[in-house]
Amino acid sequence: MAEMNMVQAINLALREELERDPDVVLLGEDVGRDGGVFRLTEGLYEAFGEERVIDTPLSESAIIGVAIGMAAYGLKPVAEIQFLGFTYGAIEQLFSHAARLRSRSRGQLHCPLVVRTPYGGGVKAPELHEESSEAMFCHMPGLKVVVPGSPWYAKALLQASIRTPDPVLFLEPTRLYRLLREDVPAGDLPVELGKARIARPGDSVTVVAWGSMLEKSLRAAAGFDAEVIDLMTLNPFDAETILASVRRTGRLVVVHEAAQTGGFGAEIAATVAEDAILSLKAPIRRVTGCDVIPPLPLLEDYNVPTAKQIAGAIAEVLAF
Amino acid sequence: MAEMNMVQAINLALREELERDPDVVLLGEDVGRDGGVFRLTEGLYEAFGEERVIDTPLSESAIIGVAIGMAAYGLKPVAEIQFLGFTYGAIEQLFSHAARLRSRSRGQLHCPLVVRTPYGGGVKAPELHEESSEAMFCHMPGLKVVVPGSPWYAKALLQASIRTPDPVLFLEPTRLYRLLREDVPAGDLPVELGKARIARPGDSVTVVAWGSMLEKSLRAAAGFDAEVIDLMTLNPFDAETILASVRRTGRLVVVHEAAQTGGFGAEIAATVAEDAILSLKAPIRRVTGCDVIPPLPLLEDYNVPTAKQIAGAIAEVLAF
Amino acid sequence: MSKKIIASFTVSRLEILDEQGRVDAELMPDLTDPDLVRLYELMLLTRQFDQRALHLQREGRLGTYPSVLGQEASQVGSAYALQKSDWFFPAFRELGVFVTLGYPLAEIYQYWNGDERGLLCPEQLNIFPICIAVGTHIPHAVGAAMAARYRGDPIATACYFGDGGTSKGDFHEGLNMAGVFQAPVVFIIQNNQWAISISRNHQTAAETLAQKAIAYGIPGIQVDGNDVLAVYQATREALQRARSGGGPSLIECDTYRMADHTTADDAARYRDPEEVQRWQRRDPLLRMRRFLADRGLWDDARQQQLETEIDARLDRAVAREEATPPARARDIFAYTWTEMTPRQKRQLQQLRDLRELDHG
Amino acid sequence: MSKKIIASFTVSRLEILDEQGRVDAELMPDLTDPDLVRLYELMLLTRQFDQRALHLQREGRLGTYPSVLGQEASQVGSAYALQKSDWFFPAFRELGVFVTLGYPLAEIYQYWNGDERGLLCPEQLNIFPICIAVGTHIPHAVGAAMAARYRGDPIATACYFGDGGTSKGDFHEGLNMAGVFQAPVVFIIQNNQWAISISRNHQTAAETLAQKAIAYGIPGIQVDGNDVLAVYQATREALQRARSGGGPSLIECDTYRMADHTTADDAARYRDPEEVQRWQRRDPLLRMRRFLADRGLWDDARQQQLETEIDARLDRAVAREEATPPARARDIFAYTWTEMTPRQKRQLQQLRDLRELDHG
Amino acid sequence: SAGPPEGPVTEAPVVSGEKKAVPLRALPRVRALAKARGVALETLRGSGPDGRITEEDVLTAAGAEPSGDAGD
Ligand SMILES: Cc1ncc(C[n+]2csc(CCOP(=O)(O)OP(=O)(O)O)c2C)c(N)n1
Ligand SMILES: Cc1ncc(C[n+]2csc(CCOP(=O)(O)OP(=O)(O)O)c2C)c(N)n1
Ligand SMILES: [Mg+2]
Ligand SMILES: [Mg+2]
Ligand SMILES: [Mg+2]
Repeated sequence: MAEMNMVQAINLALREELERDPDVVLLGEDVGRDGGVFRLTEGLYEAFGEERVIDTPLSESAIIGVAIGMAAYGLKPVAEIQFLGFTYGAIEQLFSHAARLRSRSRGQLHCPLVVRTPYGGGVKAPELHEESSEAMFCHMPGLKVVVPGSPWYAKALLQASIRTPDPVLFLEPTRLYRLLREDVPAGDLPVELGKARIARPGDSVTVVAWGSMLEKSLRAAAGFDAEVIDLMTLNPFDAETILASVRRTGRLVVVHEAAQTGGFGAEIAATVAEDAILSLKAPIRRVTGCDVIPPLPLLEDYNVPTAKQIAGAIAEVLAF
Repeated sequence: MAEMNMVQAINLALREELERDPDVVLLGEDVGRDGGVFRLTEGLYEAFGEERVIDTPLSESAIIGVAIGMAAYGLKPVAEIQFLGFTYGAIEQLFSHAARLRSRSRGQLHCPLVVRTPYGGGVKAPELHEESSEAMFCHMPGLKVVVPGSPWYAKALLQASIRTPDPVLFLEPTRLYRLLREDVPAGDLPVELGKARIARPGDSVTVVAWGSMLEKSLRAAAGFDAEVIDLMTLNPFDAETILASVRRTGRLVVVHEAAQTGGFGAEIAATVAEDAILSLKAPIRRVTGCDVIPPLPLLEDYNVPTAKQIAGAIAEVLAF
Repeated sequence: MSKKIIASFTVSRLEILDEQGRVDAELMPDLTDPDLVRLYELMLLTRQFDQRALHLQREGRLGTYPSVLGQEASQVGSAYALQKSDWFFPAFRELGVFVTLGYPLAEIYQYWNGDERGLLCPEQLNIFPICIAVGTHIPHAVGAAMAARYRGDPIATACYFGDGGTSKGDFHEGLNMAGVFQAPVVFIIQNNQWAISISRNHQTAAETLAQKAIAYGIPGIQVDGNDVLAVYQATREALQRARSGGGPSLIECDTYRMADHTTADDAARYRDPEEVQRWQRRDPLLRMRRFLADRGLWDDARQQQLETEIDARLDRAVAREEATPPARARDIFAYTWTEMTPRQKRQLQQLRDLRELDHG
Repeated sequence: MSKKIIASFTVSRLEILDEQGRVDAELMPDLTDPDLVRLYELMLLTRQFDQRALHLQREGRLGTYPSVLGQEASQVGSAYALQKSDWFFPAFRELGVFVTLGYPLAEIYQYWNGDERGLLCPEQLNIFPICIAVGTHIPHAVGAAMAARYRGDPIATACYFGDGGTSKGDFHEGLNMAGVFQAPVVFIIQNNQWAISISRNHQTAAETLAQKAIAYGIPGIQVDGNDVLAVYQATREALQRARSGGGPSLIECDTYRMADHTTADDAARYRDPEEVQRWQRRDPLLRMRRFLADRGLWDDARQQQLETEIDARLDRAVAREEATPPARARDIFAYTWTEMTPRQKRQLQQLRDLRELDHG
Repeated sequence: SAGPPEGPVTEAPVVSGEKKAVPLRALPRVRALAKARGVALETLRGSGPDGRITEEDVLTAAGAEPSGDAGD
């Protein structure tokens, strides 16, 4: 068992899947010879060759479109889009095809496609490199949206994503790529898509977070009797785990990096307001990014929730 | 003053704007010689010529992209996309450019662009002709999303949309195109983007709806002391009007045709759960489409809320 | 220090069978008499199906329907060159290909009647579901071709789309990928001169659609799309090249949409009836029938007999379609994800409670 | 009944100034001696700015930066052909164009330092903001060109993008629209042979990028992109054609990215250093300097003097950039919509309460 | 083991405290009202459906006349 950061954990997950299943292929811009702009696919081109680790021309829509064709034919393609902001050019392929192939063919065709892409801020890059628009993709039935919050879960969830017959948008929190290290063992890791986990148990308030905000939420929760739920799969999401927790704690704080309005925090708040309102001892609080275009590096941090902000919200609902 | 349906009201709005402002141009597939696949732009090509009513090749992304260039140059383009489902291919232009031009240029450039498109079911057409994914567009700061619920408001809101310096996605409920008739006067109609309206006052429950579900919500409300709010602008949306109403009525039902999970009803529910939860006398209820791909005509109706369903939810929260 | 030519390209057009039914013997494809008759029969079946569909639509027994009238040769000729193991990626106006490949006729009616069960492809056929978003299926055909090559399957994929489809970004991105990876795929443009009301000349300033292949470094050819023999021959060559490692090709079938865009359209609003009349003379069935008659392979009696047989077959297909029990509410949920979510189950329960007999 | 050629096309390449500094007198553009010197000065300014930027980045005084080393002629030569009223649509690696058009140098540093105020274009310039999503600005240049023509403004728009940019759907859709509407736009490909680690030959199977123009029925030409005179001449012709109603053109500047993709990249991982050396010999400044020296327009003393002047200018620009007061939190809200929403106001207030001195 | 770093905690831990054996059900406004009137909700028996504590329950316990909204 080796300590590794999320980049290494994802690389290991890809390597193991490539080894165990000849149907797995990777494709994307610079994933091959270069090893990926984040060095995430390093060594895989050398190990598995250009037929399985495919450097593509610059066309996000064709990367996903071609991968859909491969998936329909029976392969398990893992497509990399360099940043979530560049999937916007491929949304038609994701929404009109990947998500619908099974439905359209009445279950005959599947689309076991994974689209991996970093999301959120943290690398101080130009615009469209820090998008956190996961909610847009959670309104598309047929598509799964998976977001890991630590190296161990990155490996486990990516392997599960590659093995599910449904198409998965796999969002990797750029901010965490090299921030955390964890023991990540070789081999299969037990995790189930569609299930949230209690990342930290507690009794007085439920904090729901995912991906880039999980680590901050855990830090913020430290001073309180707060339960932190790592949502992991955003679509379809695990309402039951959240509801059960809120029914116990009576308080809900939802945290995301994305803009407040229309963010996925709204869905969680709405679900609780529909199905667990009789347990609520305080108003629901969302701690989110602002309703703005993610700013360039010099102002980027203004837009990203801090652990202090999250702790403030926790204290507020507890004091209510 | 003439009685007209929504198609005629929109046609009139376009005609008047073309007349009063030489910067207004229309573009899209079949908007010219053919008069639009819904006959919505009928007569405009003949009246204003091919320089102002522009038939384009089949490229949604270029229609919006070219319109952005026109808008940046100073025109006020109104682009038609034949169905909301085909805007998916143009989302990169909408999200990465139209919504950001002002921010990116630090206020120097504007993007006074309107993208008109029918949304929702009702014409029994093949797939992608009945999408109701408005929520995806409401998570994009910088973009306005406007949805009329009757002929009068279609004209008023379209004119306001053409005149605002911000880019607007203008969603026309296909279902209502020819369903309702209203007196729609010539000339400017008073309406403000970003403001909701009380379509029907009431004291016991607040029903929030828009576009394709407004008419059904009004029918459903008829038997109750229900206040119906026509949201009209979904992004940025008028939280204050909703909160004020819920503070009075103590009950909230939100209605939309879109899938439940991640729909815009979640944002409204979340807003109330944050800011007016102490006024709530019952859990919030969402009446929505199902978490499915909108089905083809034979099963389409299963997926669309009925007035009966809405009335059921109203009765339920009233009885709580 | 110069201005010099560094590359030159040409675009060819293939014609074999002319309007009078005469063929160019040198170019004549390697087809037996039964093959030639079969091509005609399939075109007639396509035409009669199409007419029946228009009929049913007018009677309210079918939804909006896109006629293929005039495009029978472009579709039957190209599809006839496909092998069973090849994969076919349709747009939405490829009735003639479905018919040629043996797709159940009842299911085709079913689909156009607004029932997705019509897209459930029989196991032994490799037919992708109809694609409504114009041009967006092009990369799928490229990906499937790449997957087939990766697996070592000696097949090709055939991707159909219209003149309008060539304007979408997916056309460009897909063909470029195919060129770079030398994928075994054949792109078949059904250039029927119209994309709803947009004429070919308003769709692109390129003189031909075939020349768009030059942008991707792949072979492109124009064929007389109303000449079933030329279409067959060009497709066969391209498929063989693809299957034998020669990479992708683009074929422009120069044909015509004789009918309205769909039953919801009125082409009289935007196109000159004289243009339609001109193309009437180039009818793809007529010239093939003349050719067969000259060869002694066809006569009026056989024509009448076949028409009657087809009619009976269509009667049976329509009857089968109309006897299909209605789909269940559950079907709108069942194929979304591999498993139904708890929320979907609740939604289905609500439908059952509230709506069992209420579609309003 | 035939297989016949129905269209033929050629692609030409323009070269005027060779590596030794010799010119083809017949092709020599109509430029005065001061123009010729100015072209060289602008290339030198571009190069020195670029080197300073790399320096600042290494010192942590600038963010990730994309060098234009090697592309000076492709950028300065083409930009020099623009008139003040023409509109320029950049990708993100067009420093030489910004410099040539007189964009404030401090603002260019500011942008690459992660401060969007660097995109605030001076009133008298028609420069669109930098486009990060590769190729997606192409339709904007087409739309602006159409708008200009609609208004009767006798201008053209110039749209720059890389070899990688030609693969995006927007390239296709934009050029096709431009062809159909004969928009006054010139598309200028900075073919620097690489898109991060993807070489030109892996980007497309087309032998040249210029031939992609054929797909849209518009003129296309390849120029030696390290030859500032050829680039100028080709661009000038294309702009004049556009301004006088002759429609759009595509220009492929055949050049080379001498540096890493950006300061975050390490090109040694994927490309052969010998290739870089080969292009070193084709340096665009060197040949122009030789040419000017032969004409008696340049010597070492002038070179040294200019280098010193530019250095001083860059010092001032960097100092000005670094003296700029930091942007305020309010700035992230102020330009989203025309008016701040109530929710944004609340968010700003929360930032002020919680975060005034807390960026963590 | 292949378990996650802090053990595979994928389900809500079993809650031990008896105080939560019968979860208290009341709208936030009812809870707020109880707090304002100094009523300990734990002492009440809900008269609403499924034992839900209603506004009336609180007001009765507080010995007051039913009045207007708790508001927020
Ligand atoms: C992406 C997209 N945009 C618009 C439409 C609406 N539409 C349906 S068919 C059609 C024209 C298609 O023309 P062409 O590709 O030539 O095919 P044809 O109809 O002639 O067979 C249009 C615009 C669509 N289905 N998909
Ligand atoms: C749509 C999109 N996809 C991916 C990227 C990441 N990326 C930035 S530059 C680049 C390569 C661009 O190559 P080219 O167009 O040749 O321009 P060059 O960098 O050579 O100037 C890539 C892939 C991006 N910015 N936009
Ligand atoms: Mg067509
Ligand atoms: Mg596209
Ligand atoms: Mg390049």
